[in-house]
Amino acid sequence: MSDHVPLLEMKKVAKDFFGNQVLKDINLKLEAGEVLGLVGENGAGKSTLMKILFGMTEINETGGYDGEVLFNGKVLHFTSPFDALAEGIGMVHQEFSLIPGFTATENILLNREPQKKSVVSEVFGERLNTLDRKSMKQKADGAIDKMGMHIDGNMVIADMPVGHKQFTEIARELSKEQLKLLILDEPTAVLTEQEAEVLLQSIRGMASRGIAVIFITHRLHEIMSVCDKVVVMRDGVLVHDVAAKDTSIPEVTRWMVGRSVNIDAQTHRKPPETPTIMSIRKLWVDMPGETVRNVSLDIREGEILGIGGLAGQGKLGIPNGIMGLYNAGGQVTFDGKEIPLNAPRRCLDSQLAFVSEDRRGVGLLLDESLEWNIAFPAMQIHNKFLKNYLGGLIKWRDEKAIGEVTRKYIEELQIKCTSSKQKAKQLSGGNQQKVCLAKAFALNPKFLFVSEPTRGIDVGAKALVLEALKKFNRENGVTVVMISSELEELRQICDRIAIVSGGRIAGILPATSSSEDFGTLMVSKVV
Amino acid sequence: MSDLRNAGTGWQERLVSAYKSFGLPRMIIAGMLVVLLIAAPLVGANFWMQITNVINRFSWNSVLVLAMVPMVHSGCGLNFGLPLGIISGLLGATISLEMGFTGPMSFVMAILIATPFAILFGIGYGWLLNKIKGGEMMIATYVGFSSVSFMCMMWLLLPYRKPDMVWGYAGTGLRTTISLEGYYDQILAKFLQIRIGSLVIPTGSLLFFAFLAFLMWAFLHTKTGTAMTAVGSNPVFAKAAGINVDKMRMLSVVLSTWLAAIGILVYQQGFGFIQLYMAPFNMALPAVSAILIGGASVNKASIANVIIGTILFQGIVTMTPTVMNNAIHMDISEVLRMVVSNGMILYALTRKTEAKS
Amino acid sequence: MNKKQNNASGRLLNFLGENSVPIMFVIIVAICIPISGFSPKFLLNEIITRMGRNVFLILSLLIPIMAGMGLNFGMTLGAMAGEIALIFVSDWQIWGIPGIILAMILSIPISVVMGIMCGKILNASKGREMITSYIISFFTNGLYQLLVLYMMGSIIPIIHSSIKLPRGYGIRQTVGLLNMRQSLDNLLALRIAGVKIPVLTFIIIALMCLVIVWFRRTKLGQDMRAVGQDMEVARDAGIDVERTRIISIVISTVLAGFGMIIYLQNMGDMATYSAHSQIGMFCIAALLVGGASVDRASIGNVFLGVVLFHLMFILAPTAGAKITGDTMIGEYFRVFISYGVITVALVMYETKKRKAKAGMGHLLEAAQREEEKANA
Amino acid sequence: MRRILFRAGTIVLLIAIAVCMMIIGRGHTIYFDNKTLEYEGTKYEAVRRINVNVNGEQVAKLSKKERGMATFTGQKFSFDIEIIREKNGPSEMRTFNIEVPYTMDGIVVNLIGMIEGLPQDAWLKEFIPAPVVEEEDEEIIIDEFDIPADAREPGTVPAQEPDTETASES
Repeated sequence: MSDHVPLLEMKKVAKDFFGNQVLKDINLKLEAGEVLGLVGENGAGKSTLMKILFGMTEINETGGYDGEVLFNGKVLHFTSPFDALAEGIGMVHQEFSLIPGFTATENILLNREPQKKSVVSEVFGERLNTLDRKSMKQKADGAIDKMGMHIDGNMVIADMPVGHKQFTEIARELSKEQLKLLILDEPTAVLTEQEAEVLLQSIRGMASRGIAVIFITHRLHEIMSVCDKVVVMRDGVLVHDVAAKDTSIPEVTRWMVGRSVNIDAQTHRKPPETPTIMSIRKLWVDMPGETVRNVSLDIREGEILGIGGLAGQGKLGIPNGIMGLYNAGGQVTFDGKEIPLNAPRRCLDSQLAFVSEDRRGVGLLLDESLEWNIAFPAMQIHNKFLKNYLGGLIKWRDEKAIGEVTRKYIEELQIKCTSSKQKAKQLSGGNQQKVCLAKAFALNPKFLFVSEPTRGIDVGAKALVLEALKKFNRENGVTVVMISSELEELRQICDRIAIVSGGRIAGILPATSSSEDFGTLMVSKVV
Repeated sequence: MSDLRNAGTGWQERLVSAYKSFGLPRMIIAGMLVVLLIAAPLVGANFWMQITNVINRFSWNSVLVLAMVPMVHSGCGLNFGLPLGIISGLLGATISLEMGFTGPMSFVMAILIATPFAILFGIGYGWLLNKIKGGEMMIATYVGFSSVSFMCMMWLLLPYRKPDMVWGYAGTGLRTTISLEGYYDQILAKFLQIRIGSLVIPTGSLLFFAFLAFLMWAFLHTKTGTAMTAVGSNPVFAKAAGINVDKMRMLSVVLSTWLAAIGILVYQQGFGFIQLYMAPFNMALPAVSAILIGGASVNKASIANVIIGTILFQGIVTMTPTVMNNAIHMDISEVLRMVVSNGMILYALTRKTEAKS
Repeated sequence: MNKKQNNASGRLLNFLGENSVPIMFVIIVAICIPISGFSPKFLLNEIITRMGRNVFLILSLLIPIMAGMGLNFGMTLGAMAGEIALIFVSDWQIWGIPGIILAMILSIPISVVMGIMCGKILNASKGREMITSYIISFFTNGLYQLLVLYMMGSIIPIIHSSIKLPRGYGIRQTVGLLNMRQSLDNLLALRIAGVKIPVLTFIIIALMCLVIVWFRRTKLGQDMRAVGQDMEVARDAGIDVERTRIISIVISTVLAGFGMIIYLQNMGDMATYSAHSQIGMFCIAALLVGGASVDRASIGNVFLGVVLFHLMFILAPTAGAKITGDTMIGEYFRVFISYGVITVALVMYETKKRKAKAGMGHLLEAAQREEEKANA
Repeated sequence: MRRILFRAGTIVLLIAIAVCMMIIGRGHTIYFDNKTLEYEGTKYEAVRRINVNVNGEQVAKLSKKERGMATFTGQKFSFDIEIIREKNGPSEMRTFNIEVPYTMDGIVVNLIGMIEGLPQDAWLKEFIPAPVVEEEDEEIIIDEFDIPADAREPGTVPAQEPDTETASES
């Protein structure tokens, strides 16, 4: 046993991004021909672990990792994914990496095309070799056969259904002869049920050919049906590593979300039994990657409602759709009046406010001062911080009032900055988030959507942001809907939590419900 | 990381960052102008005459450069479609003359008549630019070109009849250049003109520019102006804050077009002639490079950029021929101007700007 | 979607929509031919001459389009390289076909250097290649004039005073190429019913077309197509995106240099300071008239474009004069059309790009309605 | 290594072609004189008429004191002349081969000297064009945009497209 070398072995792997520990003490073994199911919530560290294994450049750029990764008994030092590919590690990413105007064959063999030499290439280099279309077709067909799912090699990617694109990606990895380990990152997310079944079969096929597979998915039943062992990660730690046959879906779910911290019932008030302030009916939102399908939801006045769920399931689409940032349809009534969709101004006029998850893209004017950032929406919507001349004909910016309100919020939210005139892009993530909150608070809204308020900020700032939200809700009676991928965070401050799965509301539970209940809902309708 | 940066923004760092934002090419150009100024008396050119020339050229061109500001602010990029505004100005000028106005009145009427054209063209142009967000600059260039060549036909076909404007032999079709003597030649420049020796200051023109620049500055301080800047800085932010992005962009395009129309009229009163047909072609690039030389980028521009840029650019353009000719008897000024102005635009285009969609 | 495509009228509409520019030109030309009163023989002669003259230049635009860099307004750089080479050749008094071949060889290093410069700048301004390449052409024009107007004859030896300015340095406004005028076109030329066919030029063009077809099948051509469609994916697959883009510009510049030499040998003399300034615009307009777009162009587009665009060019002044009584109207009209067609093509390209980005909200809505029906 | 060799080969080949072209493409103008010639004290009279043929094509018919012209490329030039000494008299055919120095753009040959078989320096001279007195520098317009006022196709000077012009006038 001692001289047996596993295909892949990780020893005490750890990784931090600028002091933010995202992986701790990961130990893992994988044999050739084994299928490993990797599960965990978003942010549990799965993707970072895979990035380390695949040699993604961002790992190196952020200071590398600790511990050792051994492949075939050799310690790995990848500087780029190409090194990983050369060693025989392949990865199918969640986002397609395909050339839309190329056929499946061309994509499968992208930059690895069989070539024929010619006189010209002797002079100008190998890149003037002509492509050997015939053997390209053979190779591609071979890879497609290996996969077990038939796709048309001559079909252009742009004309393919999504599932076939996914299979093209897989075939590309399989066409690499040296392939020993294949990482599949949520490959079934875009597949129909039948296609997913085919994929599972082909995973079994690969395993029987001696290829090890790491299979990342949220669909636990898939894990159970295809994997030899299940590895569960949570908060950057590998919590369980068991054989698939020795466990069950409920147990895995519990491991995934279950934290020992039990929510203290005392800190939680009783959910207010107030009348509905906003009712959403049959909402659909076309937000790429966060599609919302047929959501109906009632929000009570003065409560803090949490919306949770796994990434890509559509929880972010709900506020973005209602606030008019993405194309949406359906019915939203607020305070007895219907709110037109796709019209941000009308929402803001009805005293709704939104703190976007995309701080840099949507939330801030990075090149402008904090004053502008905080005062801008209030100025535009409520004509605040303006001096009127000529009977309101000229609305002059009141720099003094803007400065005052900015300093007020800087103090209140403890925004670290040199002055209220500092540019927003110079602040750290946490402080930028506070500026976004201040911007929303300055609008004096009746109703506030906060989307991923703690994403990418440090622990201290996190607590402050959550506290500020809670205070805003309690003191001003503002209804708050908070969307977050971190269940614990939702459970801390929310009254009720709605879980979105597959673009739909899977269920609404009081914040005091158990982690397993939430976990079950999260994976219930995953698409 | 950024906290660190926040903590220590000493004056040295500010100096360095000021230098960095100023950029090497601008340093070179400013340096060149200083050298020219020093060299001018040495090679026997009249220093004050040179200064007069520079001020004069500044007064002709500054409004055209100012016309760049609104579109840069709203994120439409550099207005390569300036000729469209110039055409509105030309229409105003020729119609005012055709209607028989003379003296100062002809200038006022030219502005008044040019305005509706500028607004109309601006709306059309703005509508088009809203349909093709992201590709503004290239399309603006070609909208400018197409409109100029279209107007070439119109100058021939429109029923102008005034004898001093049309071709003598045919009796129809406007001349390529129309003298403004007796109309608004030097109308602003002569107003409150100051003469000290060989230094002549066209006070009226400068005041007129100052007035427009003030209006621009004031506009940018109003609610609408603020919204326009926000649209340029981050259109998604503006949308989320309830701003009608398309409307703001449209407004900026109309403003830009109108300023271009006024700009060409101011240019004409200094130059003394109306230039028609292919002349507007030459107008966009110098204005674009002037504002860039002044420190603007593809998405940021201020009044100060306009003033500094116009002085630097026109300084180089007016001083190099005399200085070069006197010094080395080889007039490479035209070539130098092409290299400098286009090089500046290239420099600005290759700067990375925040990716926005 | 499928239903719509199978629908015959839908397909027709699609066809009309995609080829609206060439169809418009066919109509313009069809109206102008009877008005102008030109004989078919004259028109045929003109078209064949202009084809021989222009096609090679336009072919040089195809490769950057393939690499996703849009219309290469920087082809002017190649034209300048060709002109510099021709100035030397005509100063050295190398005549005829040897002169043309020598000029082509001389233009290669100049084109390559300029192409690398242009490619590097374009790599620094991804996403706005066209406006940048457009400005590069102006910028390089300044450098060209510095070289030709000031350095030639003073620093770079120029022997013959016939091409030198009287002041002793700088090249004259026009350089006569009488000794190589149409020597390419006249060799093997055929006359069929009074129509002169420059067979050799056409053979060269045909060879070039074959080279382009072959090039598409090479690894480099494949890489260029990949880079053109998605730079990120290409980079992930290990293709050196920057280098590939530079190569595409270099090839285009070299070909444009050859094209310019072919063009000028046909013209028989060279306007030193203006021959190149408009050539990019006319070539691009012709290509677009042939039905190409910013991201897609074929050899067929080139030929169709040359025929239609130049027919319009020949016909417009006369037809304009017949209609309005003023020759200048037609002259301006064809300039307007050239700019107009580029504007229209750019607008169509940008709107298409935006449309492609726009989501599929209606599909979601439809799916939801289906679902409700199923539930009801 | 192999590739470097091939590349070097290609460059050498291109240079070789270029050099070749420079030699075979070098253009010269040759002027034929039928003029009386004095050489070392002897006077050689011009003849009544000389016809000059190059490659079987007549390029000049020279009476006394006349000068004809032909152009050719390369360094070797051969031509035939037909000498007619008297009206309606018999004609005499001669073929000449001359070599022209590379550096000379144009040469003048005195046919009489050649016919008489004099040494080369007697009948071959470099042609030096009379310096043309030119008016002041021509204006070089290097405007940035350079749209010609009449907006023709670049470089298309009207004179070169007579057909278009005449047609448009008719």
